[in-house]
Amino acid sequence: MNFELTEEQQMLQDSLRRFLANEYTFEKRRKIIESGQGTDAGTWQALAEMGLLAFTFPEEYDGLGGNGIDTMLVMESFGRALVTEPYLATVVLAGGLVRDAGSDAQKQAILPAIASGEKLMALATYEHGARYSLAHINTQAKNNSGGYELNGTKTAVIHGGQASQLIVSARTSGDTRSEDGITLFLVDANASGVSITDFATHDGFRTAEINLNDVQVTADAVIGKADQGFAALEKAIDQGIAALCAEAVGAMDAMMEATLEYTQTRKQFGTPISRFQVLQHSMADMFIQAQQGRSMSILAADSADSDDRDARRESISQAKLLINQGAREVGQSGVQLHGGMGVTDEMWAAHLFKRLTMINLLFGDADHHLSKVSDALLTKMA
Amino acid sequence: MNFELTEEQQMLQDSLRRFLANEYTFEKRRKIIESGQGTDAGTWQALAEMGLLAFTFPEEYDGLGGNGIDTMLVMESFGRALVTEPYLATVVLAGGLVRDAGSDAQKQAILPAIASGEKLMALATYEHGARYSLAHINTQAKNNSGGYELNGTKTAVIHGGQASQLIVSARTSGDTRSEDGITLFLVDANASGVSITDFATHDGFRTAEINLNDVQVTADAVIGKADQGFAALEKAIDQGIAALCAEAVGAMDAMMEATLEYTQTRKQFGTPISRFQVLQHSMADMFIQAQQGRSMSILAADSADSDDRDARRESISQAKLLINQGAREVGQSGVQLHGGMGVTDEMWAAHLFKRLTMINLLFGDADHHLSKVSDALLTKMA
Amino acid sequence: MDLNYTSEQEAFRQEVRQFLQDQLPDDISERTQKRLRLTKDMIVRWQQILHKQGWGASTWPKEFGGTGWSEVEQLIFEEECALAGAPRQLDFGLRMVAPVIMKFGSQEQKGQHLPGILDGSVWWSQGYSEPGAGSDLASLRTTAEREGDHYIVNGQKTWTTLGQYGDWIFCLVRTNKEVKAQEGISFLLIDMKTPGIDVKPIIMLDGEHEINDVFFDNVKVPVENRVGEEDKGWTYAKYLLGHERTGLANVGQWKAMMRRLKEIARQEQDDGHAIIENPRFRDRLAQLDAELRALEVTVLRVLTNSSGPGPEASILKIRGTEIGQRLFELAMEATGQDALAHIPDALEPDYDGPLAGSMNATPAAGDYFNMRKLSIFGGSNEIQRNIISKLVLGL
Amino acid sequence: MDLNYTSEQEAFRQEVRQFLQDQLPDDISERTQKRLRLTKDMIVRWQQILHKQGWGASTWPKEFGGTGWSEVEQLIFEEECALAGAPRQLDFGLRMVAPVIMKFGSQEQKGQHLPGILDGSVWWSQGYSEPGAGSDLASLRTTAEREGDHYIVNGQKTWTTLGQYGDWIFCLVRTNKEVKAQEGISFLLIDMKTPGIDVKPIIMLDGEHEINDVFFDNVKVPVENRVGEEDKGWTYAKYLLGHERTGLANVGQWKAMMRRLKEIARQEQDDGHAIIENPRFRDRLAQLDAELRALEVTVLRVLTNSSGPGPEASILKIRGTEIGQRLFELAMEATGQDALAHIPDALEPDYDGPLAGSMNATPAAGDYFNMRKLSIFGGSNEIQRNIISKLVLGL
Repeated sequence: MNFELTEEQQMLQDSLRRFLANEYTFEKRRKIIESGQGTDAGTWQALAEMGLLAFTFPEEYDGLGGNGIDTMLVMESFGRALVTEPYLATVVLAGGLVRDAGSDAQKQAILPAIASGEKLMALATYEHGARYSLAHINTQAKNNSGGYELNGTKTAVIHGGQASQLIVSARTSGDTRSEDGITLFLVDANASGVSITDFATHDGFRTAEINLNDVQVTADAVIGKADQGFAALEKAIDQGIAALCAEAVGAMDAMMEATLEYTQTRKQFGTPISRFQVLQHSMADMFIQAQQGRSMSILAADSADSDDRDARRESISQAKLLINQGAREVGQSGVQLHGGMGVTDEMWAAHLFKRLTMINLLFGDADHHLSKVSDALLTKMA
Repeated sequence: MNFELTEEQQMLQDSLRRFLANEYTFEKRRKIIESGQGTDAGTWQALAEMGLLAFTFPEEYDGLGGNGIDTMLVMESFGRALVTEPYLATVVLAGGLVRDAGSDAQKQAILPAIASGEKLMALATYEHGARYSLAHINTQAKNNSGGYELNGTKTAVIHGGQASQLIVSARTSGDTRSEDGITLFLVDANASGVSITDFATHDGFRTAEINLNDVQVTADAVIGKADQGFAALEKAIDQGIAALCAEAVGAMDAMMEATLEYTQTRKQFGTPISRFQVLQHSMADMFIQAQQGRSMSILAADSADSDDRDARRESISQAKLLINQGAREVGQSGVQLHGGMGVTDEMWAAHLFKRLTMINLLFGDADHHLSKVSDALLTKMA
Repeated sequence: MDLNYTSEQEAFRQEVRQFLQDQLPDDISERTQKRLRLTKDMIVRWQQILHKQGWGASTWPKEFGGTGWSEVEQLIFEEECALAGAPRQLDFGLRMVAPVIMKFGSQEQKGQHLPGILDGSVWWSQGYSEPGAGSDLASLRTTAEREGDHYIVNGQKTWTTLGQYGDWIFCLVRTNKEVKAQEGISFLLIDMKTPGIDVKPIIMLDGEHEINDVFFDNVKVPVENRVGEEDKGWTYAKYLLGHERTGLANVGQWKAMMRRLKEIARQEQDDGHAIIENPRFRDRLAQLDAELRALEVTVLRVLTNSSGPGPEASILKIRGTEIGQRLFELAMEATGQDALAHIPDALEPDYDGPLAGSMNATPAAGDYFNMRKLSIFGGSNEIQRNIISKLVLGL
Repeated sequence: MDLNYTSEQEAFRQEVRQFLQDQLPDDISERTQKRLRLTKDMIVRWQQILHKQGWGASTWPKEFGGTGWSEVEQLIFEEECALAGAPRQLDFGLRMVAPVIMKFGSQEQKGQHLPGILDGSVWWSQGYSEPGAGSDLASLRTTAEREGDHYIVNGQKTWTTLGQYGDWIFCLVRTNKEVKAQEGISFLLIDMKTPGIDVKPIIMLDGEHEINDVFFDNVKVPVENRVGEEDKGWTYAKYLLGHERTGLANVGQWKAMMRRLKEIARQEQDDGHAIIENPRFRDRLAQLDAELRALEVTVLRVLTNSSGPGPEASILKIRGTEIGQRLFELAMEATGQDALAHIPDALEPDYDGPLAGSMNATPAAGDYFNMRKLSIFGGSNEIQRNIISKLVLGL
């Protein structure tokens, strides 16, 4: 039982925060977003050079053997600075999935390339009509002589438009909602039959809609075993959720700081508005939420690597539930306490609020995760 | 569209409130409750003399032809003064049911006797295991040569121990949860085979557990038609809910007043605690809840007499839902704002809080009524 | 006590409904209901249709070309308009400056300004707020110094909604610095084409341009453009603020949005079923539905209460904005991850590019973001609670 | 960062669990878990069993007969005790006055008082609060005037929990009126059998007698019963208040109650099904379960944080009391209308009269009522939010 960071972790966090404070300013970020590229080569390369893209990969693949706590530290710092780089998509989701479920050859081909910053990837799994259900997969993969032929449409593919390679979940057997029969494939983004529509998101990220029309892949494009991809998919999404939780905690902290500063500066009726008791208690509640969120983010990070599915799922969904609720309260209160300024594009608080809102929608909203823990309660008791 | 009271209604309300303020004091009420009788003959007779027990009965049965709005006025005043007399049980539930569904002979025998204050009645319908489900009835009524023989156990019979006659719901056909097959019977409280266990409630009312063991009733004890009692039962409970809503509104108003007075009197750190902005906003929220409750209570009272089942049920459940939520917030905040004193038996606020809590449990808690309106939404949309 | 509409009121509702069915253009109605952008032309077109019917100003007395309707009739009209998908009329002219001109303006001001408001040809902006003032309106610093027949106006107004389209702006300006903050203020009508006025967009958090900063640099305003007496502008502004008893509740708009939300909940899918079938989502909807019903009854209670407007407007403002914000939050939640994509072009007419998910998702997050303003603008909900505790509860 | 207990800690947990299984009497455990009344004898009996084991004071250092356990071990011990249904030990002696005596008391005071606390033979009450003072402790008016070798104490204390059983009471009294409010206060230990002390019950809203008023009328207290220096009592009281970093969170108790609540939810019926099958009720439970988990992790974060106790105790107090109150609220809701009946006798041992519904309902509403005190006593949650905004956020 120990909640302290190691010396290495502390150093990592310090240097990352210093880098972001100096190099990833509000104006710089705005320019990156307005460029429409969806990623900034300079920033990405700097992250690679800091070793961040390799941190959680095994040492034999140019990694540093880090764990969920390391991802947490990175994502928390990203959340504070609202970094829009494809770290979640490339490193956490795709990289993590290959690390945990890929063959040696796949790891060899992919992990060092991610680590060096050359390769961007994305996980294409959600589908229309599924909402947050991971097993709801209609994309078909037909076994043929050359391997598999993929047909279907994927949505909400974070940074899908920037990836050179995708991981695509598809159905090799079973009905639409069945956990059995799902297979994971590596698909080149420029393969014939892949069409990608790239969208900006409200919070400066990118998302894509991906159409697969008779896309041919070879048998060695399969990650893990055919029909049995669900476990790896679910674990990757759980790691993604843990990462989002950490990002939200960083953004909540930043919202706290922005709000404390604003309310102590801004005067109304001749006094700083931070003197009003109602606003003080509102900030105290924000602080409590942020602290509770931090506890759950640590729990999620600690559980994310686990193969004990029930325990991992419980921690992850409990964390996302409470952090979503906290992010909503902190986000809304932060904007409210900024008054009219809070709803303008000029204010940092507005951007934090938008990201916190989008995090809540990603990979399951509060109700979704409440239903997960609630229904698990029933099973556990039976 | 008119929300004003008639002159008669205004007079009724004024005289009732005057009577309660003078004659139904905190100390008087405490003595009545401690007597363990569950009703106070003097108070009840005074209510009868004011015409309150007859107000909502037709004129041909010694009534005054009043409606749900009149019941609302009475119950709201009762709520303000926390009157523990068996008005809900006798007049609203049993009297209302006989008025709406009884035969002429039944009305003749019962309504004038209630009106004059001679007769107390109770509705015995809820059963163990049913929770708030009205159709969940296991008490059996077997048709025999003498009429019917009743067997079963009833619970949460408000003022059941004080009633001389009961209305008992029992199953004459159908399965436990079926709305069809429920029949309503008049049963004398001292009939052979009826055993009644009388309990005090936390808020100074009485409730009873009633066991029916081979209780024989004649065929003319049936109210309405055999097997078809559910509609009348449901309507009676809906009228009871509307009455409880009004009572809660009265108690919320009283809690508001008690809290305003206490916080303006009580000093801490050298100033009346009503000067603290956080407490001011808490009271503003209480006020908003009380006002919202008042709106819903009026809606419930206006709907309670209606035979348009879907519309009535929607209004009644929406009202109970919001009023329960409001009563919870107003009750908890009222106690909280009274500080340590709020959790002692000495304070009016504590008694208001307890009654508000018990009202929330009666005839369906917030979740129960939320499920009713929520599921109706689905049906309406289909 | 009688909660039913009278038969006259029901007949009136039918008449309005029939009119809307016949006269409200489909393109306008569809875009309004789906919460896509309307062009300026669409809004003017609709105002002109209303004006032709004699219904251009539902809240005005007949003598100025209004309908002379009762408050209940106004409510019915607004509700039917909202449910039919009619665009919101332009409040700044019709409901904010016009009542002040009608009550305190000169005969010339009435003749000059009311017709253009009525037919939608002249758009008004509001010049009340200033940077850093927020809910503390009386602290304003924009000055108007008398120079012969003119005032010379200098300063800055902000949060000027639709200022980019404004033909005229009504402003509170300081004409006297010697007296208490609220006493030296005058109410001016200013032609926005006057030299020295500069309008600069403020981009909102949803990326949209609906509000502006307006700068005044030695702007010459004829003295006859002052409404009422010099230094008494605060009284007129307060009259205007207190004029609306129930408008802040926005019941008609929210009922329309509730209907839209139920439609979205039937269309959006959750693991292959309509999300309305998900009991958790449905419960949130049912809860809000009940709250909206309570708001509606409260509005009717206030409207049919014989006493005049009072501080109950604060309750309606608080509950109205909370319910409105929640409606848009649920609409966003219903569309799930589809709401991530930001495709502003898709809000424009004739867009035929790609969408991320259904059309329901297109305005969802932007609307949610935008509606955070509801609890801030027009006296924040914290200020409203201060008002309740002081003016209603006497604390 | 490592969130697992060490193997030593796990072994310790096993040892505690085994001890409880062997030594905790069934009658006590069952009544505690079902939240029925315990007799004074049961509480003393349990304290003596613990004392015999050497575990009478889990928070004390070894030199005074305590266990010398680390904070994490204390937490494990409390949690296992709560889950096993052990009664709460008597905080006023063990955790409130004893730390002050150990830190500031004389050798004689230590020798006189600590053993009786340890073996449960002497019960202590707290004499801090006074009528009308509430969270403003320093405004106290009970006086102690020096007269030779004695203080003469006059005044009134209130909210004295278990005062009816108290053998001794520790009091804050005013010994100097000339200095600032917090500076003229002394800390006295008073034998409750001293003439002039009168204990009067305060009945709580649940009808129970657990707190009291204590009146002091010319009560003679030997000067050697003063702890530490005269006029420095406020310092000692603050030490005591700040001594507990995580106890206010009550995690062990709430985990036990959560387990009980789940049991109740499996037993209580809803239209013929266990209420746990009702998704709405289950969601409330699941929500609270998650919040309790967050509280637990927060407690562990604070405990293993190397810096000393700080204002984070306020967060734990707020969340701990909110979660506790909600637990009892849900337990009451689960029993529905059965919770109406008030049968105080049924809380006593050997009751075999009628019940309204199951035994789950018997303490349900009373507990819910009683627990409202949690957010009021010991510095109300409003005061805790003041502390956070001032001491943590620097506002």
